[in-house]
Amino acid sequence: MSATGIIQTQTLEVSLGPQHPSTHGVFRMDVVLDGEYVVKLKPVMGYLHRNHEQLAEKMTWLGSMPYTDRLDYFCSMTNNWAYALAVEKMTGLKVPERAEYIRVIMAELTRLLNHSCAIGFLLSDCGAWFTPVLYALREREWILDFFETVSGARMMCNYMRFGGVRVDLDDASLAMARNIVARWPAFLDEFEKLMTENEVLLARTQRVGILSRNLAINASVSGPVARASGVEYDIRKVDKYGVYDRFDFGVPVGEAGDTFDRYMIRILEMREAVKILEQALRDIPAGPFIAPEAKLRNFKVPAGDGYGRIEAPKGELGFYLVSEGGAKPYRYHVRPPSFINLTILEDMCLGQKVADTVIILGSVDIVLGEVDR
Amino acid sequence: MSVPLGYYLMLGGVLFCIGLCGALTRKNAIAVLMSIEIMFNAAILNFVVFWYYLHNGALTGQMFALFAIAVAAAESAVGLALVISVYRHYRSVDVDEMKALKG
Amino acid sequence: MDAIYQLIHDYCPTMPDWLALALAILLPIAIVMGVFLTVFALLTWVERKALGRIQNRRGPNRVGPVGLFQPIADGLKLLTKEDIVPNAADKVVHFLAPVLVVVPAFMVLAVVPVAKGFIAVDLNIGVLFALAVSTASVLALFMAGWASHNKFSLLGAMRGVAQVVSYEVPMVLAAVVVLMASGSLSSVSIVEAQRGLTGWFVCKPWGLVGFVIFQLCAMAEVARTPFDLPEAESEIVAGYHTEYSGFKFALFQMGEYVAAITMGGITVTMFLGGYLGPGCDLPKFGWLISACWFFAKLGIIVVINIWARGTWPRVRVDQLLGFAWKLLLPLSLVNIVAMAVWHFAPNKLVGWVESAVLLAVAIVALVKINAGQTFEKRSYRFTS
Amino acid sequence: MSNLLGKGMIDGLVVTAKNFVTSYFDGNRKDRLFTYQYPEERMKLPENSRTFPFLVYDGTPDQMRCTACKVCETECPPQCIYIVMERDANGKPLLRPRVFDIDISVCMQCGICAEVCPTNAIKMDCDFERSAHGRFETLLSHLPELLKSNDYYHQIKSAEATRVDATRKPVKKAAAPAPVKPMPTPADILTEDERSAWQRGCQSEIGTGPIVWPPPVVVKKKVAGTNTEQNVSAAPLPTGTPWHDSGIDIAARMELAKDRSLADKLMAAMAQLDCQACGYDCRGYADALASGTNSDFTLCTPGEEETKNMLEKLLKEAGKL
Amino acid sequence: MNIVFLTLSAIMVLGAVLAVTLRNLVHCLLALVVFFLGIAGHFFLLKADFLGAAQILIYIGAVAVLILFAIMLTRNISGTEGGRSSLGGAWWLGVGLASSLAGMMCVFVRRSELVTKLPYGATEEGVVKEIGKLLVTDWVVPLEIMAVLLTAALIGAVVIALEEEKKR
Repeated sequence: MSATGIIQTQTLEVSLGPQHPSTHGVFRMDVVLDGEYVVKLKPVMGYLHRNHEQLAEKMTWLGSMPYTDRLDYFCSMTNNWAYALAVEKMTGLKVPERAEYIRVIMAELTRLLNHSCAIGFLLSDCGAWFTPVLYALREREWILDFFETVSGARMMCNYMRFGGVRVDLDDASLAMARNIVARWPAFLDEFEKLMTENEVLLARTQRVGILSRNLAINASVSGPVARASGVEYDIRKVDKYGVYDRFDFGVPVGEAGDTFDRYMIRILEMREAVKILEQALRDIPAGPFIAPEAKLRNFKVPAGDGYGRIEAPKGELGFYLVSEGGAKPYRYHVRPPSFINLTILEDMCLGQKVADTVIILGSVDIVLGEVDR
Repeated sequence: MSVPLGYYLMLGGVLFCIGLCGALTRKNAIAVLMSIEIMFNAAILNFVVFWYYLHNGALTGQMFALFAIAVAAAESAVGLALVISVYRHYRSVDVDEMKALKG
Repeated sequence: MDAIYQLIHDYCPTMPDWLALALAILLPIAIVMGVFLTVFALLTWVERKALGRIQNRRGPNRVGPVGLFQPIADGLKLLTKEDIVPNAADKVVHFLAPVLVVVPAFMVLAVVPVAKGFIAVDLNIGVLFALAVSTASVLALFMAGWASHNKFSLLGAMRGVAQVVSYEVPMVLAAVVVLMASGSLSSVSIVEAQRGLTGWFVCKPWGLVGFVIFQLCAMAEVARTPFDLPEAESEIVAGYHTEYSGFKFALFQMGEYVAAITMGGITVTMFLGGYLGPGCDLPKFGWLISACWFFAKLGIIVVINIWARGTWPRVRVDQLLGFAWKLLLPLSLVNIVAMAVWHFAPNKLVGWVESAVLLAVAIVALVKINAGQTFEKRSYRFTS
Repeated sequence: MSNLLGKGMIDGLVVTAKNFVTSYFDGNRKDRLFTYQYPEERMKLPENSRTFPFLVYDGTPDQMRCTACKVCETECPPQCIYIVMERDANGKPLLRPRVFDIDISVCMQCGICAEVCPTNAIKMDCDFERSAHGRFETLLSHLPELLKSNDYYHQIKSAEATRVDATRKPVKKAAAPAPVKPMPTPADILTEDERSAWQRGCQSEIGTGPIVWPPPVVVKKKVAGTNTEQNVSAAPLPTGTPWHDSGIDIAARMELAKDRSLADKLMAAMAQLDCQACGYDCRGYADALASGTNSDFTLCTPGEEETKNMLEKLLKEAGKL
Repeated sequence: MNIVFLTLSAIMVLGAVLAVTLRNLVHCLLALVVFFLGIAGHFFLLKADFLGAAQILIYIGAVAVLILFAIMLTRNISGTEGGRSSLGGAWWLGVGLASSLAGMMCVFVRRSELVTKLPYGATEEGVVKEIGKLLVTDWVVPLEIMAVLLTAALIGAVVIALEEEKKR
């Protein structure tokens, strides 16, 4: 009760706590509510901290490759690639053509998988009873089976090595990949028909959680969240790493920067990813799948530091590595997109309702493995 | 329906008195309002009883009870609004404390 | 009830009077409870199977032939689960809330005519009684939320009460139209008034609009998607029944599902011509056919509920309330006027056209007025 | 909000209805209802799929490929492998593990051990039903449980197994020791020349079959019909690297290389496994040590203490250290 | 029907007493709801169906929730700050007065000749249609006045409760 004695609706201090059905993992938001409106929101992280970067300093360069799968456990292939890219940049290893194409195929399949599930979870936060998620999971099963056929594990692939990939793509798995890519446009049309024009969804997501363009740039937000606010920044186009410059694909950019834009940007990015995959699967060359001079054991990286980054489905995923020339890295740091995209969560949620904070968190699409490392 | 009229009247009377007792003894304004509600209902019960036993030709008894219910509901709404504004002023609904006849 | 009382007297005159009366009261109650509890169990099974099939999975198929014993398994599980009561909770109120949720749901069943001549209590204020009792569930919602002494359930309770109260008004007004048409409150006479080929009220323009409004309000009353705000999992955990477990939680579920069935029953009685259908007047098995008609129509309503639950996302609180007060309420008022126009029109056709036009104009006008938040079609540019 | 009952929502209903109805017609196609009813209907795992590692043996469990070179133990990221080499009574390493534990509650199934193993001894299994009641003792799988035959390996991963068999060069290993009883050392039963003949004799058997210990004593053979004895003459001393056989113990190897160059002596001290734990093969490492390009003499992990001390002694004698 | 009458009124009286004496206001309210149900039961007994339904609709549906909101907003549920008794200053005066009044009432009722009056002639069906007609024919003036009263009460309640909301 404030001093003036008028009815001061007590602000309600609620913690959308670590154990909450829609925080995509162990993540807590301390929300101060005035009725239904959010007055203050403090994200609390660290529940899933596994000391990844300190561990890497005790292991050989190859030893921490399987641990990169556990960073963003939705997209293990792109994590591997980012780490391999960083090390290759420092050692100057030349990656053969076929390996580059395989890497692009794996990365784009991961992008499809991640975006479809991200939208699915966003919609189940909106209340659609898991129907969109399960449509997305049905397609994801096929991609995971492909990953298992190739790399041996569905989600923890540990597939890429410094200088290439661990196992080659034989014809059977290539055919399987082509079949997956062929199914995908039909799934996207069905998904859009189910959800995109749904008025309830439009009412729930349009003009909710608006992220302005310069706030996105200042907070170094990257990935679909930034592109939805009008920041045309896609590392595949900027760095042209791998063989991305050989494929023609567009990068969708939105203007309003609200939750609906983030939802649409992910759908359009999936359509672009399908285009890239078709081109990559069409003209994948023969040849070695790993650099012949790549040593497996006793692999030493010349002294110095390096920063390799790729356009992971969630944003710019970078690895900053410092080596003393030994078999173990001196310093190993990951630049996770989810963590940095989370910093602006409060600015998007102020003034919105409780129901909206959950959707905004869903639209930012974070994975706690990457946030807490 | 072999219940004589007297039973109903006594029932109404007892209920009215319980309501009165509550209104007089309770400290909390809302409890007082609740007791007044009880008194209202006791009266409305009598309306219907008299209609049923004495004049159940015309429906005037029921109509009157209907209007009485409506008035009672309106009254409780205004009463509670008053209690809330008083609460905001005194920060308590203790009947005894509301002594100062401030404007 | 009186019919059964006579029935008992004819068959066994030797039975003492008070026993016969008691039997006459208890028998219909037993039948209604029995029938509708099995329908409830069946409904949970149908819902899980249908949602499963919508989502490309099979739904329960482990317990019993096609998963048919799943409701029994759920019941047993919930029975054996430990019943945790938070120590800060207000014990008495915490215990009473689930009871108060289930009671109105079953009481409304008393006035739903299941088949020709099969109605538990033929009150001559049938529908009014049903609507009055269904408002009592508001109290139960609040008690549950308030007694669990936890922020989430309090939020859920506040939302639930706001939603139920604000959707009651359009619902009652939508029912008024039917009462005007059938001239009496008793549900049996409402059903009888819908005889004839296009006799069902839903076939009339104002009947259709009334049906849509009533169905939406019934979904909101029972908190089913897209209005399942009170126990919106994603936002406030499980709303007012967060702190309930074991059999109390089962009671809540039962209350919710049975309320969905009874609301469906009332919608069928009022708009889809209860047990009417070709063949329901046959002397021999007329009542059986009419029962089938009733449950068939009830099935349609329930399927629509499940279908909507599997597809649509949830509406936000302010949109939910805005939708009720700014759109449904005026529309139901106009609906009453349309009914009057239809009633006093010189002949059927003119009445039909007039009310249809009036309603169409009203809907378009209301939609325009409320189109506060227009959805712009977003276009996206592609950088090369 | 206002036109809530617009087209979008009806489309949504149509999609779910279509899914609902078609799920009854083509329900058994796996791309529609994709759940496998697990216990009854098992999913055929693709060949490459990997779960926990297992040790491969050819023929009988005794001839396991693992030479306890500990490379997988050092390379394993979560360090869940524990190996103790088996030694005979007088401490000679038998290049086979006495203890080989894998803690599958720690193992994260990354497959690096199978990748780095020089002797293709450890491969990734695809049996995932390994749940156990205890958390500690039952999830620690010991040597006997880990051993699986090569044809089991062919059965689960035929393509990979055949590829491995084609590239694998057989590695000589001491056979399983007979029940332990005091064994005569060569010194006390053979005269000087008999011992050299023995060494030449067993060298001639290199590569033909398992070496039997104690070695057969070379005896003078009676030529049929005459009473003269004839020494079984052994093949001339190969000039190459007679000691390059991990079955011979270090003393014997040093013996063989005693009048050779420093590099040869250093090589004789190695564990003769070419396991590349040191980053080279035995020849390369010895040359590197001899030429001074690599001064770290502790890289020969399979050799363990004895190789390290010997290398240190040799380098000290040669003044390199 | 005696048993039904006796049980119903026993429940009702119990509800009323509890509503008055309980300390926790929410429990008070529950007792009040039981009391309202009792009243509705009696209306049904006296063949005033429409009134019974109206009673349930208005009192249990609306007034009870209203009181609950009021309790919630004034935040002191237990009704007694710091455990002091929930009874006002001169509580014994109130009780004495009420009980003497009740006693006198019972005596007068017993003495008057109405006590043995028995109901005659059950009323015909279709009460509801009858009420409807009456409302718009004979009782149309009270109906309009009631409408005005209710709107006034509505606006008044809103104005009073939120009076200072705007100033904030």
